[in-house]
Amino acid sequence: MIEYYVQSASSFAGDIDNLFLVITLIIGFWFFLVFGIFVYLMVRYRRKDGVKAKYITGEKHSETKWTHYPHYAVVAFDVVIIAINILVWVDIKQTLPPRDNLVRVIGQQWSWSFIHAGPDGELDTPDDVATVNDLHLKVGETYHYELQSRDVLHNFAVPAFRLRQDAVPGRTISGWFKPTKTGTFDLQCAEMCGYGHGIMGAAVTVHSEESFNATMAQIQKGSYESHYQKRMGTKTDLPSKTSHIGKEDSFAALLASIF
Amino acid sequence: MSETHEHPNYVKIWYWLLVLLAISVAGPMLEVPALTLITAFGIAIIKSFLVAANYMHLKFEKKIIWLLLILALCLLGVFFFGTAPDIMMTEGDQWIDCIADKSCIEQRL
Amino acid sequence: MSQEAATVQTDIHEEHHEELNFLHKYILPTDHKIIAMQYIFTGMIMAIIGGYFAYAFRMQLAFPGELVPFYGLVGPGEYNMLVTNHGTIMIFWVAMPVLIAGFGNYIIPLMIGCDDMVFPRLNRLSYQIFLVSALVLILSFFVKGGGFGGAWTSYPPLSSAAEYSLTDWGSSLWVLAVALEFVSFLLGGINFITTTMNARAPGMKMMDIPIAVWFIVLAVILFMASVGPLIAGAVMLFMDQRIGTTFFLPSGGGDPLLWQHLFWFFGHPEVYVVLLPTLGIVADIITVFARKKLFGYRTVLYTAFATGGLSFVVWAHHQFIAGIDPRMANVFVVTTVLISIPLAEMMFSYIATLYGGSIEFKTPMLWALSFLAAFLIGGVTGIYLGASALDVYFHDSYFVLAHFHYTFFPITIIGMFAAITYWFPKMFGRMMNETLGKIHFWGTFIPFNCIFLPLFFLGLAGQHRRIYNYNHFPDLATQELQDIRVFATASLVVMLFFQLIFIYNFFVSMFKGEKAPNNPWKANSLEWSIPSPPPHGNFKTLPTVYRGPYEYSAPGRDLDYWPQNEPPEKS
Amino acid sequence: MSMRGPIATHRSATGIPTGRLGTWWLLASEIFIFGGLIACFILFKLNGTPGFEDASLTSVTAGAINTFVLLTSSLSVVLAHAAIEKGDREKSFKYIWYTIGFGLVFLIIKTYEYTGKIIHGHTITDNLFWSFYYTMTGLHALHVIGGMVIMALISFDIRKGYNFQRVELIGIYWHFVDLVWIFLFPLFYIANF
Repeated sequence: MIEYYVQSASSFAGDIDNLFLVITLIIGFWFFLVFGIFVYLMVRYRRKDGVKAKYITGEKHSETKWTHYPHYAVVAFDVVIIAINILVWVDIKQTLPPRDNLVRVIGQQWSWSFIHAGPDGELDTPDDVATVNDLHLKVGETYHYELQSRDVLHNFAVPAFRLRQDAVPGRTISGWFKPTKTGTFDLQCAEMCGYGHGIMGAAVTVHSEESFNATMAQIQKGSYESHYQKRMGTKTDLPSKTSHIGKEDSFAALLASIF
Repeated sequence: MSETHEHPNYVKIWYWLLVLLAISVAGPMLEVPALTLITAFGIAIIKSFLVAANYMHLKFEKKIIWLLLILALCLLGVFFFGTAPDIMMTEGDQWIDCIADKSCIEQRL
Repeated sequence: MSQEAATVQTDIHEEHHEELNFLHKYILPTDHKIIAMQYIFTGMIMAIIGGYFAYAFRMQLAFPGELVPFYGLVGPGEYNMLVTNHGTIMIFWVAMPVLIAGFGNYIIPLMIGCDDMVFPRLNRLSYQIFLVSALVLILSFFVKGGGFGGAWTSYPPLSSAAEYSLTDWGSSLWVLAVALEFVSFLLGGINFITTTMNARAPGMKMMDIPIAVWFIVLAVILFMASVGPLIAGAVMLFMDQRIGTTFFLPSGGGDPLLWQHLFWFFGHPEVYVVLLPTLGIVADIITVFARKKLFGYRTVLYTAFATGGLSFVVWAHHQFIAGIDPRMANVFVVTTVLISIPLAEMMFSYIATLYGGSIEFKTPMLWALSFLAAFLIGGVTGIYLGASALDVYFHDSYFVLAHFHYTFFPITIIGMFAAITYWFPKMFGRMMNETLGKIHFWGTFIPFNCIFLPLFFLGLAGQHRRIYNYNHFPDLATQELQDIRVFATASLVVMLFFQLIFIYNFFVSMFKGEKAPNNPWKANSLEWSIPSPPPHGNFKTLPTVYRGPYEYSAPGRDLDYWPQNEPPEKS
Repeated sequence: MSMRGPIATHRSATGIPTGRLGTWWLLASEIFIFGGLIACFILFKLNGTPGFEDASLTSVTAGAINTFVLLTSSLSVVLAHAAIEKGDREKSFKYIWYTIGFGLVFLIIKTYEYTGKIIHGHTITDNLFWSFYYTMTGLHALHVIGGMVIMALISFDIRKGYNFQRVELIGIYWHFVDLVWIFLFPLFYIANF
């Protein structure tokens, strides 16, 4: 279901989508069961003249079994959910698989800085490549990230990777992801960070091997036009565009005309 | 207001409290940290128990008040131990506290 | 309490309750009913402010960058201030005063059969502190820099330093208002608990207390037990802001995560603090209108205890990806998912109560049943968010937002309307108009679903919260998603429009409605045994209780209800 | 005993007088406020946050004298309660004012300590230890002042002959303030390792 809206571009995106599906099936079953009984009871036992309600205390075993047995089933389903969830969680957040590459992500009010480790795969060496609001990744490599913040809390969120992690000032938080699809994805700040929270986005570009190397070389020469700017540049007319959308929409137009 | 109960000897309790105070002040002079911990906090607990039981008449109070106070302390314990793994360490699973660790101060720019 | 003592006290009681002048009756009352009205009306005024804020920022989301009619331009700072204060107001200044303080004050003494709260002047003081806190909050919108915009969770360092939040006095006044509000409810809470523990009518055993009273008291106990650390935290945050300490600033050795723990240690039980009163009120209403005994009184009560207890050990599920130790998350997943066990059992009991009933769909019953339906959706979607791995995707997304609005909207708004329509005859001595009530019900419930169901899908699309304009995120600035936003906003406007009907119905019924009898709904609990509205001092002779509150359709009786204070026939 | 206020106040289904029950609930909520602060303090202390070694700069003597003063005031307020139970209004009045006196001594020593620290540059913003020190002892001092004011008000009621039960209530509150100090004393003064 998530995939319908957002493509899944990392190795663990599928796991999360599957977990979502499992939980949807379980709670969907319960929801429709309970809701069906609820509606049935409301219709079946509506007031009729001359029919007196039953007197049921709900304290006897013959009566309580109607709430207890489903309740045991709930426990069983809970165990399933917890078990699958913990498996996925341990894989995503609790363990760090061996890395192929490294990137440092620094949030600040209100932009993202990225320090790519460069060919040697180590940070704080001369071959590091720093960019702003533009993260470049190589497809199929396991990345570790070091997440930091310079001022307030931020959140490093890439929906296509199914990835979210808070950046906390004063701490370095590490984690991993492995892009599996080339393309450009949104990076959003998903933790309230003040006035400019609504503009604190960045672009994540997943390259093939050659394209990645070419881009890195371009950035180091300084001849690279920031992908983020390019992308946002085409969208600068967006505010007027969406307001245009609003006016075309007949219902919204009706609304607007009321006021 | 007054259920009739024997009063504890308030002055005697006070003497005990003063003795305990003297021990807790003298404790650190031995300069054994482990012992200081016991004389400082162990005695604070004994003192508070003495005051609560005798002066606050908890001795004669209904069980429900005990329950209330113990529950309060238990919940504080829950809070403490739930929070401790994040605040009390310089290094956790997948994170490093830059300030206490001092290792990544330069990186913090 | 012995019978003699009761009569002696009744004598004193009668000479004591003379007519009071206007000032003492309405401005400085000690009567719990007047204080309850004060709370409810203050809460409703704050609800209007909160709803107005919701209107303003929803319009901005639907038509970004355009002038919002009746508001003006919503810029990024303005937007943050609106969402922050919408959340704060709706939880602290609407849900709590109306449901706990307002209806708690009104029904606790009436339902347990005594003449007032045990500390009437403390009760008045707590309302006055509450009023001051509301005024301080409103003042904070107008100081230089504007109101606080750091989300209702007010995570530091954003909230603790003016250089980050850009709202110097706005954030301080916000913290001050919240802290005052906590103090007010602590004092009020002591009053509620002590009243229920000590001042019950003779004969009323623990298991004869109506569920509504039980749950309000449980809620207050949860509140008292959880809010202490946050009051300490609020003091620390205020000092960070104004004096320059560094409790939550890493530059001085503090830790921003500490605030999150302090906040959510309170914040999660707080959900149950506002949930329980509504669940209690709903239990009373469905038994009355289904003419049924509550299915498993004890089960319902014990599941509430279990939920309350568990709510203290789940707080970190709000922080799964906030930088806490990932190993701790596993513990909190287990406890969080466990909460579904008592709550599911409770829901089953509520639904089982309908079985074999004789359900009459009066307005209060419609509200109560719609609460169950809506809360069911809110409850099951909570399972997604309790699972830490899914939280990696859903944290701070519209899925979370839709989920908690599916819990908080039923709790606060639907619960409030259920309670108002149910006790209106008792409070004002007149009936509300049933037709208008039903129009208002459908005009609120359907748009409510139209607002929040689509937001689940926005959440699935990865739309994150607290963004004033999604045009800066290309993946989210698509026509498809924009249509959903417009639809939700349109539904909100429709819903707000229908509230005018309620306001009209409320005030017209208050003065011109049909006169209400003592017991219009044929209910059992003690408040229906006295005139509507109850006189000062409530009961002419204080009642004695002979049975539980839910003896409807008892076999062998002609009447299908059996008031708690009706003496058993001598056989 | 006078019968003022609503009947509800004079009922007692639990067997505990209403005023006392209310006081206990108040103290339970206070436990969370002070307990929360103490928990935060311990968390930072065990984390080895820089600045916490300053605990050695606080004066153990002043702290010990203050503990002594508060313990003694606890004794005098409990004696006031014992006196009023026997109906001795004058004696109770006297003991209440002794307690207020001890409270005043406590505050004077506290002021002296604060002044000394501030002169040496250890202000509230110096580091986290001092922030906690001033916040917690300050909050405690506010409770002491509040208790003294209430006690003064109660003492005159006592002399006029009503609201005797309030001596016990303010006593319980005062002991709680004492208890908090019993824990603050080792935290800030003794445990400097």
